Amino acid sequence: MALWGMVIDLDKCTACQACLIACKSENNVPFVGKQQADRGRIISWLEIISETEGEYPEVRTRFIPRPCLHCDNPPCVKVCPVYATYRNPEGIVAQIWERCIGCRFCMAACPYAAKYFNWHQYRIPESMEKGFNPDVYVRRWGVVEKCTFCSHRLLRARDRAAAEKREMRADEYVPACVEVCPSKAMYFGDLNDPDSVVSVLGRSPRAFHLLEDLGTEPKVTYLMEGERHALL
Amino acid sequence: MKVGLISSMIEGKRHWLLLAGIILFVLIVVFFFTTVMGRGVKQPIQFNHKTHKEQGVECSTCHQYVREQTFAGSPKIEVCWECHEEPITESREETKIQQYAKENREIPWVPLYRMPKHVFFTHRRHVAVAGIQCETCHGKVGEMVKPPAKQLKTLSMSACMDCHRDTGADNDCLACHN
Amino acid sequence: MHSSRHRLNFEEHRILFDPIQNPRRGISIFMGILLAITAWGGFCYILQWRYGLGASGLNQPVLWGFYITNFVFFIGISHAGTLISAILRMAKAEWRRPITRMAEVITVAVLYIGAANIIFDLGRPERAFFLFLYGRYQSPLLWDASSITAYLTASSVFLYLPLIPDIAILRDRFADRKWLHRFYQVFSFGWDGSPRQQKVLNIGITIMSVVVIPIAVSVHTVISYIFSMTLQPMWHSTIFGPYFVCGAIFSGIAALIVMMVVLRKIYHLEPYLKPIHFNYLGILLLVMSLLWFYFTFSEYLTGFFGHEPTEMRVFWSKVTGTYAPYFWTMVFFNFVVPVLILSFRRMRTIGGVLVASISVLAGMWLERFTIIVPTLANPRLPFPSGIYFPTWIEWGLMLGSFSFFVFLYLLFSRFFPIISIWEIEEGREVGLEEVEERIRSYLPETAGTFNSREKERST
Amino acid sequence: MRISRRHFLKMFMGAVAGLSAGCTDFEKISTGWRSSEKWGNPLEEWIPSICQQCIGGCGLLVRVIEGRAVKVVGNPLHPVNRGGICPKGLAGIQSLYDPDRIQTPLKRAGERGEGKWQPISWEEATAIVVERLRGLKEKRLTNSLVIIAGQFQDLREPLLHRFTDAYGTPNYIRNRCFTPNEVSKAHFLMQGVTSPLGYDLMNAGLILSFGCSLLEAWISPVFQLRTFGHIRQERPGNRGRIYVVDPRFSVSASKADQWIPIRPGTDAALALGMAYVIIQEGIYDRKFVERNTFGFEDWTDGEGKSHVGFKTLILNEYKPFTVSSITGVPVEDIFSLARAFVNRRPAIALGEKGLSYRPNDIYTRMAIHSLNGLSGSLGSKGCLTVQSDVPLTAWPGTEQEESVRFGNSQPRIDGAGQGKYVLATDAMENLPGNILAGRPYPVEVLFLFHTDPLFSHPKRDTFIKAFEKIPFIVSFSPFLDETSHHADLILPDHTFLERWQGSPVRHSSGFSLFSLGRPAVEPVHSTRDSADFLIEVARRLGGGMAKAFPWKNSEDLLVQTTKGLYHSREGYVVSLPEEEAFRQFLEKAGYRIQETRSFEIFWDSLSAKGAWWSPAGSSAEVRKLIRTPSGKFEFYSNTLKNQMKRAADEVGGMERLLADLGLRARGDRLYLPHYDAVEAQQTAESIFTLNTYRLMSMSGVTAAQPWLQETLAPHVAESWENWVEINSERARNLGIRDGDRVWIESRKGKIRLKARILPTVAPSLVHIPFGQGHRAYGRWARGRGSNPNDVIMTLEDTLKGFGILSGTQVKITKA
Amino acid sequence: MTNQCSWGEGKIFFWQVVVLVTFYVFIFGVVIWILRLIWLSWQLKDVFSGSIGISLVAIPLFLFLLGVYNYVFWGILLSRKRSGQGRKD
Repeated sequence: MALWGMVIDLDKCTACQACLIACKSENNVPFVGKQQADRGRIISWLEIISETEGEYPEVRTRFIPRPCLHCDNPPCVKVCPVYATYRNPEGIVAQIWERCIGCRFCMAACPYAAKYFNWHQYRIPESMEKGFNPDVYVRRWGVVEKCTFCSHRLLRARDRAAAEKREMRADEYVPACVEVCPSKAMYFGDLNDPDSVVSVLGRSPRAFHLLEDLGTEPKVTYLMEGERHALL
Repeated sequence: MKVGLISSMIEGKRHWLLLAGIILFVLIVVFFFTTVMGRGVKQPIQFNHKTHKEQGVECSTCHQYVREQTFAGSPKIEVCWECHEEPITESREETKIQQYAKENREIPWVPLYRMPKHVFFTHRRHVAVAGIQCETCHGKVGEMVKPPAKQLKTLSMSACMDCHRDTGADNDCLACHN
Repeated sequence: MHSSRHRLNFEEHRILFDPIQNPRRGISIFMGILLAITAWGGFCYILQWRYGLGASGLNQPVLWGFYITNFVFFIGISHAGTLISAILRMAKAEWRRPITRMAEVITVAVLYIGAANIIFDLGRPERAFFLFLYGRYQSPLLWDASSITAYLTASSVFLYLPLIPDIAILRDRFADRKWLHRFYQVFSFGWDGSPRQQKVLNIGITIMSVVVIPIAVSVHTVISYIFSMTLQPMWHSTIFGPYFVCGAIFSGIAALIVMMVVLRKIYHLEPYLKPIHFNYLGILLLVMSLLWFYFTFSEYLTGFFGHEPTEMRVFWSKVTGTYAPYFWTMVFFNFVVPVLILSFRRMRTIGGVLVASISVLAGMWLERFTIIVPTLANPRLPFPSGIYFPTWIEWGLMLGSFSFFVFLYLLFSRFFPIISIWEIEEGREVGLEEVEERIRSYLPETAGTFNSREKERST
Repeated sequence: MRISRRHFLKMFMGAVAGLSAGCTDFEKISTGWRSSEKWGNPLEEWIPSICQQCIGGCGLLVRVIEGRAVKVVGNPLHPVNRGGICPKGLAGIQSLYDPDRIQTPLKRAGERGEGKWQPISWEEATAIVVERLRGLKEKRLTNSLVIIAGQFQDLREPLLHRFTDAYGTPNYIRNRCFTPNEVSKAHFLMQGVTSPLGYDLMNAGLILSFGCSLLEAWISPVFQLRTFGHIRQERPGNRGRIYVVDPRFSVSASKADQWIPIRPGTDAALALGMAYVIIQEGIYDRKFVERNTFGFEDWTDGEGKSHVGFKTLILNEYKPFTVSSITGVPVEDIFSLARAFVNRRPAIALGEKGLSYRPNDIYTRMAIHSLNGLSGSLGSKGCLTVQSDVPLTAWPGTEQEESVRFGNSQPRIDGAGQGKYVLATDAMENLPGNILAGRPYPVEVLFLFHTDPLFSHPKRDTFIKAFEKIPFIVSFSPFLDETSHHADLILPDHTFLERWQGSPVRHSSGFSLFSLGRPAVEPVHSTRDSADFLIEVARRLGGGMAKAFPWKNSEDLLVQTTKGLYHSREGYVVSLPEEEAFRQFLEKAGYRIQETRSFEIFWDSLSAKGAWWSPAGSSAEVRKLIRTPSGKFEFYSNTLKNQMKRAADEVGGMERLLADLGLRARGDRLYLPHYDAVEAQQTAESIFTLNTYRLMSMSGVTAAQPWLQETLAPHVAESWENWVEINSERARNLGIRDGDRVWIESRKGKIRLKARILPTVAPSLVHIPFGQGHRAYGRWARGRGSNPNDVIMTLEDTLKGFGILSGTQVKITKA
Repeated sequence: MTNQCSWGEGKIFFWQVVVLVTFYVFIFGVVIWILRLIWLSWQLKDVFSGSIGISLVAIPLFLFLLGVYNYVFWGILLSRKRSGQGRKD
């Protein structure tokens, strides 16, 4: 059984936000419009957190793309009252839209604020719905939604493999954000396979996790900026 | 007032009130089932599965993608055309095929069995790989002389999950939901 | 013998029967208004249901607001009743007698509304029943669900048991009112005050008052767990359980006092609710206020002293930042006002106590608010911290909740005596000797008294 | 706990709306994509296309299901982006399915700009245009046709040019802030090369960027991002260094190893200051300088007239302390920069585009480029290179009848290339004035291609007036943008996902590349490919025109044109990296495999894979790179000298010219890189220097794409409007708090914007991202924030003839 | 207190039983619910032990409440019957 994980190399990341849009496009994430945006209701499964330190001219800004970190010990799963969110055997923290009752307890519990809520039934102009991805269910009003590591892609990759009577190769399944990253700063793969690129990079001395001290054991690893290490 | 009503029922007077209530309830239920639940589909052509099956036509002959794709696919006009280019019976339905062919438009078959959008179902895996019979989910469509107006079997999540459990298939939510 | 007592009751306790016998038009109108406001709340809810939770002012970081605040607040108030009356019963505090019923009613009435507020907060209320089908005991929300159910059941029973004799009285009093009479007949269980019945009832009540206390405590502890079980700054705290319970009792007493004053006014209960009652409750309130302050102080001091950055972001946003106004008003209402008023005997008049209680209610509401919102508004990761303005929908629902609570209360008072008649009677008949007996038992026997009593015995 | 009244009303509206929305509403949501539940055949296909959201020329793959484009990703085979793609590209579908697209040709019904339109048929539209053009032809007024074309990269570019040529007008004018498809002037003057910018960034050891926003919006963003990733962590050897000289703390700056904040417009000084250090410490590439450069040392020309050399000039004038005081860059930084630049060779100094633009900017560019000369960054790996040309089939020659030749011989309406615009290829700044004045001749017909000057050009008002003078304006925009509003006829073009595209991509990295894009989906509306339209018009005009456009349609055009690729015995259709590696190995060994037997097969694989390339382009040797008269890298530019002489003759005397240009320098300095002092900063409490910049995800074009509107910038969380960035301390002094509304006021006008207080902003500057503030252009773009062009005073870099978007003095007050 | 308004013993008793039964139903409903949750947590390998732990408190509690109610209910009803002769003295 695979254990899916991601590595984001901050030294290569250029904060170009391609991953964001790729995600929105792949997962039919609605744009909420100005009024809702002003009220802080933009849904963006993957966000780029920016942090600026210092005063001109000694300033420093760090950009950190934050998908759902798919913790191995997810605080959000613990609190869900109806099994709408759970950690599946392959480590994907799933959200079952049709089960969610919208209590938003998981959002309150997630220290990464990686979950989003459908405050309305967001309406998209008819013509634009043509651009929707038929593989992904469009969430309805009043449910929590989040990054799924594009699990629908996993489904289809598996299916393709099964149809061809073979095992699925790890590289057949890649989330949309990783797929499009222009500077190739994102890696995705099977953490259980010690030779997979994510496992190797995960061992790099540059590796760290977001809010590591909370013990949520995220499966998204970051590589901090700086010199390349002999390892790689 | 309500109280009065109830009381009268209790005290056994004016039983008809009680009766009326019950009848009303029944009517509502019937209405509900006839209108909301029992909305059948009408196919453009009164296709006769039975005869075709008897002619030895496989399901996959017309639903051609059932083994290759996630979807089974409805017969395209040219598929019908292969046999029915020349009328081989004097059925009125058959003439419709010529009709559509003349206007060269696809036959607007109406989907009957559909999955909710948050479910991913793949025919090829169930049919080609797992070797499940069409009847298992679709019922004995093959023995019908008319296209079914309702699903012969209702596809419920529990049904899926039971089968998955029994066959030892993956029963994880993400195995089907997207 | 009984009948005679009844007759005497009827004459004497006419005030208590009035609301039932010939309700005042004014009150009915008032109830009508309350109902209207509630209806308005209902309308707001329909809008929200149509429009989605977006109708509220909630947003990305601040995803819990008024509804959850009200939920916690109402459940808090519910501790007025049961807990207080139970404790007083246990403590054999004689002055409790006219108070207990009022308190218990508050509990029952308010619990429903608390629960309702959770439903308001759901994005998919129509899926609420999933809690029963697919509930999951790992989630504190389910702990809540069960403990609140338990509490509701317990306190309903606890309200009902002492009601039985009074229902019996009413049954006899309103023998001429057809449905009312039958209603009472059913629910009085054919009570006729036989000693055995009384014994049974007393046992029942005593057991209940023992059982209810832990349940009540558990309820608010569990509610505090909703927050303290998460990893969020200023939530993830061990003190939260007792802190919430204390707060709950605090606000509960306040609510009780307000209710008492109001009813006293509209039902002319002056003979029953004397200044002394308010005085005692005032003292109780004062104690709770101090206790509450102690908890708050230690909670915030530990947070501040540890000085963990994320904690501090929330801390400062409460103390100096966006939420400072709410925070300091809360402290003022919850601590400064009650302590100033209640510490002085002269100011512990009914008016004084009322003012204190009202300020405490406001304060406690703010407390819930300042616990919930600022933490959410300052998430751990440096996101743009959210600002939260409730919309008129939320206000509407809040008003609705409050007015519905009062409505329920008045409704109850339309069918049952708001003060436990038989307990008063019991107080008269049994209580006096009992207390005298008890007090005597505290003191050393004196020869004089001894002899005198000997004499009495002999003659 | 108050709710503002606005809030209240909004909520009430919302709530009522919500109430009125019946249950069916919730069902309705899914209708749009229910279609995919349709039976039959939702087989998916991936169709290669080219991104036209910017000029980067990335290859796309479009995922098409049932004729609906549902996703755009980068083409993994495409040499520019290798599967990567930027936000703009991904949002392409939203422009395709924009509800506000123009659906049929429109004819003006009411007054100009009134917005009353009458839908007409394509037949009718074509007729109108043809009849107009024929009319001009008969009146020998062909030169009064003007075509303004914006910033795009496609075969339609030469096609348009051809159209003007064949029709007989010199007025093919490009409206661009940046011209990657042309040679950088500095390169032209100092190297004599005539082909566009080329930098072998992938192998550079150090990249020193003067204001180029490498990671946001430079020549080919995705290519640069890829490069960044590559030199940082992928390529073997040491981690590439990036230094950014920029007054603004851009994303590029924040990702760089060092950010050198500099006083705007003083880049030349810094560059020359670095040159001083390099020369003084003698660490420049002596071999290269001695062998391959001209004008370094003092020299005497033929008449024995002695000239001052670069070295002397620098050593005399650009001592680090002087430079430091000019630029505000600490002396030690100048030293460390200079040393790093030499020590970490191969090093590249990039100096095209950026906030450093100022009048007579050419000398700044030369100064920056001179660094490349000093460090000998030419002709080896990781240095400058040139764009080698793509071997396309040459189009059939146009034999021109007399009238056409007459038309072509007329002077350009914008005066580019003449007089003080000596170096300019286009002079947009000058255009409206000339049109208004009817100088040198009145304009009869105006075509607008993929450009929106009324939005993107600061001289908006003048343009509007000028347009009033033009009897007939045709816009080819697929959207009803500002300029189209003032048109008489709108012939909506396809969006790029609907049409055939072919482009010899310019992407700065040297190797020659040709991308081919197939139509991903059937046209959504009754729009038409402008290329087809032009061909059609040409055919109808007949004569030389028809001969000049022998193709059936744009597809045919592409087929014919790409034959050249097949027959040129070089390059190949892109394929998997492994295969390519193998091929290159073979080629090194001198073998070449001809994969495709016939052109048809070649065409099929090309249109299936999406690109042809010949990797051999990069790292050309020095000879290729230096084409100056002297055959050397010229610190002292003879080319410039000659050009100026010519110009001087045209305007009558050098002094006159220099006066026009406002050049202070005289003598040899005119032809050497030097620093011209910039206008003095006003120093009042509320006066700032305004700078506009471009975000990765927002350009004027992409403003109509909701995804991008909600993902504007990584450094501030803003959406659906633009903002002004102000330095924290100065904001405090002005009593402006983060998020307040402020007025930005220049002598030209005032705009209202949201203020974002950032510690990263230089005290003297304010930054406004460009792209918002549309007055038209559909529901998503209209009225979002406000357009900085409304306050920008149009300075002009006369020599190069384009406007300068930064440096305006503005007053900021709390609104 | 026998007037036309009052019901006969039987009818009253009927309704009282109805009330009691509803209470029974309610309590057992709750209990079943809790059991269901336990079963689920077992099925889905959620924290089974925790669920058990909670139910160990919850279920007996509810049953206890039921008990008390029962006790009082019958207690009062029955003692009333026998209180006939008790009334004399």
